[in-house]
Amino acid sequence: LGGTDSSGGSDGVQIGLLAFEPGSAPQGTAQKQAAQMAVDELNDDGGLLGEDIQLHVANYQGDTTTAENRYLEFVVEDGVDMTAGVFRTEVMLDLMDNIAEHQVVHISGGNTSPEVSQFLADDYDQYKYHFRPYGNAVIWVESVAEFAGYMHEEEGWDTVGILNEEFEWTQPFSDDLPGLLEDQGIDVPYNERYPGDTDNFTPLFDSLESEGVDAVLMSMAHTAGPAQIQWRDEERDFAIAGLISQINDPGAHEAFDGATEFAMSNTPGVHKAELSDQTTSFAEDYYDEYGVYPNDAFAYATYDGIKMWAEVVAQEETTDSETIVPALASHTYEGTRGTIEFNGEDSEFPHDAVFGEDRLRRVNFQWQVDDDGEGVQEVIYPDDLATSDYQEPEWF
Amino acid sequence: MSSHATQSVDGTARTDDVLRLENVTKRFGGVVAVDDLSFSVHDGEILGFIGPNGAGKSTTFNCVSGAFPPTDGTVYYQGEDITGVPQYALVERGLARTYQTFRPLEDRTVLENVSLSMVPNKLFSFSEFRTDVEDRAREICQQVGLTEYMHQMPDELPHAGLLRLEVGRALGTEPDLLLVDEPFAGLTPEEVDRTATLFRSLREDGMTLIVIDHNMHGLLDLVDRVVVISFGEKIAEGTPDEIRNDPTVQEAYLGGEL
Amino acid sequence: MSAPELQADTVLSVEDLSVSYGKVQALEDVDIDVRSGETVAVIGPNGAGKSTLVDTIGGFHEYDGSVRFNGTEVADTSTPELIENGLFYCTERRDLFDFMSVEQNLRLGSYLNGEGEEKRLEEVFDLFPRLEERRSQETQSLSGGEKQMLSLGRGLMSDPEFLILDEPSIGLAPVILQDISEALESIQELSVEILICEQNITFALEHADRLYLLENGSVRRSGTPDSLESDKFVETYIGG
Amino acid sequence: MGIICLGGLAFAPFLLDVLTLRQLTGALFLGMFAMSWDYVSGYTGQLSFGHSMFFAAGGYTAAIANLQHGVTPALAIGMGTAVAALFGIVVGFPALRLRGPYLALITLIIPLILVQITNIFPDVLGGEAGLRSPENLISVGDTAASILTMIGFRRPFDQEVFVYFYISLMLFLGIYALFYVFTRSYVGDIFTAIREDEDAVLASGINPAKFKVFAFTMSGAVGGFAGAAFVHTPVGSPSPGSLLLVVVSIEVVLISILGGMGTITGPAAVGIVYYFVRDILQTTFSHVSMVLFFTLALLVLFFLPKGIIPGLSDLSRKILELRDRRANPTT
Amino acid sequence: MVDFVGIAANTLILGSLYALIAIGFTLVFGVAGQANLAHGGTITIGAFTAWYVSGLGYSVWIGLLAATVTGALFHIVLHSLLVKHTEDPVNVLIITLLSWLIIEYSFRAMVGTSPRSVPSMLEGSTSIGGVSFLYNNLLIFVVSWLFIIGLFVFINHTKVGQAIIATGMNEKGAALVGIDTDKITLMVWALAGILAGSAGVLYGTFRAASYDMGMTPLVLAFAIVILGGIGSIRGSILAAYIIGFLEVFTTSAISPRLSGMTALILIILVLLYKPTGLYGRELPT
Ligand SMILES: Nc1ncnc2c1ncn2[C@@H]1O[C@H](COP(=O)(O)OP(=O)(O)OP(=O)(O)O)[C@@H](O)[C@H]1O
Ligand SMILES: Nc1ncnc2c1ncn2[C@@H]1O[C@H](COP(=O)(O)OP(=O)(O)OP(=O)(O)O)[C@@H](O)[C@H]1O
Ligand SMILES: CC(C)C[C@H](N)C(=O)O
Ligand SMILES: [Mg+2]
Ligand SMILES: [Mg+2]
Repeated sequence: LGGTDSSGGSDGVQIGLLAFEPGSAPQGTAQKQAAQMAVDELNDDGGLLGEDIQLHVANYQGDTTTAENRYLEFVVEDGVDMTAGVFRTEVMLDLMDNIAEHQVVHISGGNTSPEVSQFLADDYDQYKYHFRPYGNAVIWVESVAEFAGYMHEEEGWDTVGILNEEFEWTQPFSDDLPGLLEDQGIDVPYNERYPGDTDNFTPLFDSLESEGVDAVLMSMAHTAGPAQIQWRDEERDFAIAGLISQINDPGAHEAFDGATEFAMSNTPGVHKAELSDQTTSFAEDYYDEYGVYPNDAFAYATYDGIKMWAEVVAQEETTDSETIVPALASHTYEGTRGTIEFNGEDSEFPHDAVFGEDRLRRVNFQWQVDDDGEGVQEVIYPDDLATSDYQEPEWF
Repeated sequence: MSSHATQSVDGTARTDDVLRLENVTKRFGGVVAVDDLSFSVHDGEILGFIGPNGAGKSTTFNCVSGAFPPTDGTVYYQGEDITGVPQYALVERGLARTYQTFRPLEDRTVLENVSLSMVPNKLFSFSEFRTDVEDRAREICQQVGLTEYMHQMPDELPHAGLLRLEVGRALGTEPDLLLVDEPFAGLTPEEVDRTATLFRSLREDGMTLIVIDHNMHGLLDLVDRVVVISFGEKIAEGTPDEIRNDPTVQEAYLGGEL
Repeated sequence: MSAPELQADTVLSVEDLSVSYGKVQALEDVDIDVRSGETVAVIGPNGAGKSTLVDTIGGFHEYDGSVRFNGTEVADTSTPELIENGLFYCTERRDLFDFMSVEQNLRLGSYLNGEGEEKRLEEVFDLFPRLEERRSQETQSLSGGEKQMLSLGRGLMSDPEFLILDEPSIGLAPVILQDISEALESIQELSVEILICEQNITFALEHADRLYLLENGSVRRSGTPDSLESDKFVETYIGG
Repeated sequence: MGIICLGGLAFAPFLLDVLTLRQLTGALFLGMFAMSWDYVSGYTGQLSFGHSMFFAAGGYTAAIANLQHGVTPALAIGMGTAVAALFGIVVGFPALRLRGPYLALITLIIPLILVQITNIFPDVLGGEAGLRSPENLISVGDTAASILTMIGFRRPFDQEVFVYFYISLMLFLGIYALFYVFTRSYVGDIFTAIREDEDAVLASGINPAKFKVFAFTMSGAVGGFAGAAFVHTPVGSPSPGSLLLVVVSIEVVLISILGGMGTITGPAAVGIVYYFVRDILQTTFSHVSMVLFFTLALLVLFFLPKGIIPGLSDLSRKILELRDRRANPTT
Repeated sequence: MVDFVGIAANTLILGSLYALIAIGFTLVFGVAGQANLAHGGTITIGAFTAWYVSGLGYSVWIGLLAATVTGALFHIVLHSLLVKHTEDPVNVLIITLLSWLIIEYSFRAMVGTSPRSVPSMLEGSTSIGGVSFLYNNLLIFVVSWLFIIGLFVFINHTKVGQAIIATGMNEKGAALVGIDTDKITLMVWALAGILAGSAGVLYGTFRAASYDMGMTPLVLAFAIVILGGIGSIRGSILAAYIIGFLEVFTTSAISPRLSGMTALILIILVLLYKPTGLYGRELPT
């Protein structure tokens, strides 16, 4: 008979991961691999609450309805104790109400708009189950602006254009970035948004060139391919940086047939950046396991998030949300990218990770080609983490 | 009725004119298909409308029935100016036509084809009960000789059957004036006779008809009066006998004495 | 069975032909032949199966029995091959290229036989001056009769050896009919075989060497015009 | 057959688990969308490739009215329906001048433009993310809740799913009945005649223009109504992905063709099946699921070109005939 | 600042590419009366053929050649296996749409979602009148026009070309004058496959090859064909340039956010004013 209470949760601790096209898209693949690794490690250490952790992975195909269906299967049918994943802000926003209704902790692994934490800011009690162990785009914008200031000093970026893909999460890049740049004496003559299905960047690049920009700061998660390829083929006379989500993937150089060379991007973690003493060991273990380095927020934060939650569960000896949420909210965790701590209930962005010198940091890297012709993500900023100097494209 | 009925350019108009064309011209780009054509049709008559191929007969029908408006000139129907009025509205006012090339609805039976023309042009109507419509459609099928084909699809009909269906559909709209384009084309003499008999009986019931055809035996026996056009212009008008013996008509159309 | 010497010059032979449209049996056991240089007319009431017959000969239907043109079975021959072998079929519906000019339509008539195209074009225009006038008009806007002329003209453009005409007189003004009659005579002089389906009996009798009377899908009578004119059965059909 | 299906639907909450029931609720809406397409495109042959504009017009209007202007859900649904009807009129008029592929293109373009407009005004229209879900149409009251608890639906989630399933089923049946009555009346005859030959309709003294605009308006209104109701249920939300994107329009067309154009019943039934087949494939085959799904649809359409329902009934008739013939071999 | 020379240059290149995509579509649509939505898939197939061939170490030119072959083959298979046996034009539309989706998702499953770069056909750039042009883009222009002119001559000045048009207007009529209509239809499909396959390669060298690359050009091709008038090659070329121009102009001079929209709005307006497109004919009923 229908309607019976099926949320047992008796058969061990269960985690549900909503991944985007795992096995084919790099984002979802990274989420799945990182989650698997975290769970395997925990199980090797004796599991959680005396039982093995079971990981469920669902492909939500980047679609809200599918995500909702899969989410409900997790919480209603499987009775999972925690959910993780989701890399699109649009999907996450839609899930927030479901999370509130079913009151299961969700640890995001990729989505980045401040709109998500806005839910918590507006109604903490209802939405407090959501955590984001890597912050949001507002912080990222600050980091990108800081990097641009550095390049202004070092490389003479006096004029910078901004070009953002039309998605919710890029909104701070359009709204906040120009001001932050101008404050540092950088001229911003061009600030545009373009549709997410654009594949012709020639006219956009023409406009940027005719504005005489030294660099363009872009935020995008879907159109890096054509943008990179056209930038290189057309030998554009400006540098390209910002937050280019797809090239944060360590496989991007190969996937884009080398078109990423000289492009820069901003990330919460890259294997060359020694953000904490765990970064390298995690990256190498991950490499040994999967033959690739971990990817951006998707791998690092998913891994950290699950581990951190498990630590709290072990400490509280329950998975019950009402106990876990406050505990997690006040917990401090040493992760692969440094110390994770969440913003409090009254902050601007509740439950987004705190950033700062001894907390999480963001790095800017550039794709460079080493002597063997392999593409490497070399950290060029901040200075203390840098592994290489900025390289100018040979066509400039 | 209207004052138009009595005033006329050439004074030939009579008050019982069902249809009157005044100086109707239709141009297609450079081609003048109908050239300053005027004639009228009296109530209850069968008018023959003939002329060589390409003379502009079908085009005239199109201008009258509202398929497209004439370039110039005026068409009066029952005393009212109907120039440019769309076809469906004219049908509602009792002016129907058949086509030279048949256009039945291929997805439904003969009976349903006929029924459609009896359906009201209204969005919400409860006045028409379907059984009434069907009975009437059956009647029409009988009248035009389609009884045995009633439940067949149009593409199963022989040529003559299609022609009768064309007439049947027009009858379904309960016309006062019926324009018929080449009803005898491809019919056997026997069929021609049958069709002509049908037209005569329609006229008995008070209908007025204009018939285009090239079958002179069939047509001239049927009609009361003939209008002949060539190159869009009227070249003759009169009784069948007058037309038969008219040298201009013989030269332009008949190709010698009939 | 016809005599062996007659078979020798038989260009088209139809034997035991049956064709049906689903449940409708349109032709049943029809035997017809056309010999070298002959003009044959098929007459009969509406729905007798005349068009079905010529459509089958033109290669547009599946059939039982045998239809042989120049000795080869039509079913084994594609329509282009039939045209190649000199057959040309002007259909009842004419099947013109509506959005092409009159001239383009005519030129496509000699698609498989481009030699002498210009000369034949002149001949067609001589035969139907109306078509020359309308040379560059879009075909769909021609009058019914003009289309009929074009259909015939297109047929002549292929320089046919065997011409099938389905109701060539349909929709034609008496004057034009006379022109067509003359055209037909001059084609006949070229020793082209002609197979005509006609409703206009006068027209058929005038041109045919032999006639077949089809009714309800079967041949009821056949013979020369003279022999048929005195036939009672035909008389009732012709209706005087 | 139909009665078994209906009975199954009526007792679905007692036969299915709660998540499947919830999915069925979503599937019912897909069926409603498909019916609204079939009403205009299947019957009059005026192919619309942008029916999502109506669902979106209804859904977005209702959501904005409720979220941004505090209109009650019921009234908001009414407003959504009205706006969608307006869209129907606006599309109906070009349909008078445009035929076949020309109309298909225009209708395809309108949602494309609307999607861009929502992106340009993210504040009002929610952009790519869509708007937040507006208030639910009703909330499960205490008495209802206690009754539901008694018959085994204990959690609030289960109760909500239960209630909204029946609401959706009522809407579904209501819309089905409405379309059924219209298409089986003389209006349906006129619609199909328009599909066959507009000139013949004109010659029969019927103004096809009037009926075309009417068909578009009514289809738009009903589609918009379904869209508006959808966003006021817990299963739907006013987002481009579920209401506006071209995929939505194309799916509706696909469903109707698979079900059998111009039958209403076919699209309604296949809409439901489609939803489940797609979901099952998705969960079992992950990233090759779409290849399989579309291949399946292709094969069905190829072998049953008239759609599943008419195709199957043809087939069964043939089999019956065959059996008859075998039974009396003499005939 | 509005860069008019740049706009003009981009329009020329983009327009010719769009024209190349659209005329293949219009051919099939106009001749066979079949709206082949799988045309979008053919573009993807062409681009990935060239990507694959160049990955094997051959030149892109060989890739281009190979893409004409795969494009034509795909169309031949699609037509003979499915379309030929489908009567209802609406079903053809949906069946080709599904074929396209199957191709798209297959590539997605095989190559993944990230775009691939097809190497330039010719490296380097030159400057004409102060604007710099990539040789590759100039080549796109030249190659497109070679294909277009070739097609134009073929259609209008050869008997077979006329037969193609004739078949489109009346199949029985075409058969009557001796045209092998099956062969012609298949040929048109193959021809469109060649055009779409090579367009895919050009598109790939110009932008990038990705599983869903066919979407935008297909919607545009559909729009172009209808704006130009169904079956009119001349109309398609003109419309392709109009749409190319609007896209480039909006992006550079107005706002990239509106880039996709202006052309679409224009199409609606044009069609409302002139329902049969620029060079259209009434659809036969
Ligand atoms: N849309 C059009 N564009 C150009 N010319 C046209 C158009 N419609 C008709 N015509 C021309 O106008 C003339 C008159 O055509 P119409 O069809 O009225 O002739 P008709 O008298 O009915 O001839 P028939 O007896 O052969 O049917 C013809 O020469 C025809 O070619
Ligand atoms: N496509 C079809 N489907 C079903 N029945 C058909 C079809 N075409 C013709 N028929 C039927 O076949 C029979 C023969 O038709 P056909 O057209 O050959 O006659 P016909 O002698 O040419 O007549 P007409 O003198 O009217 O042209 C008729 O009874 C007709 O109804
Ligand atoms: C940069 C990306 C990880 C952002 C992600 N696509 C989002 O929607 O938030
Ligand atoms: Mg005429
Ligand atoms: Mg016939």
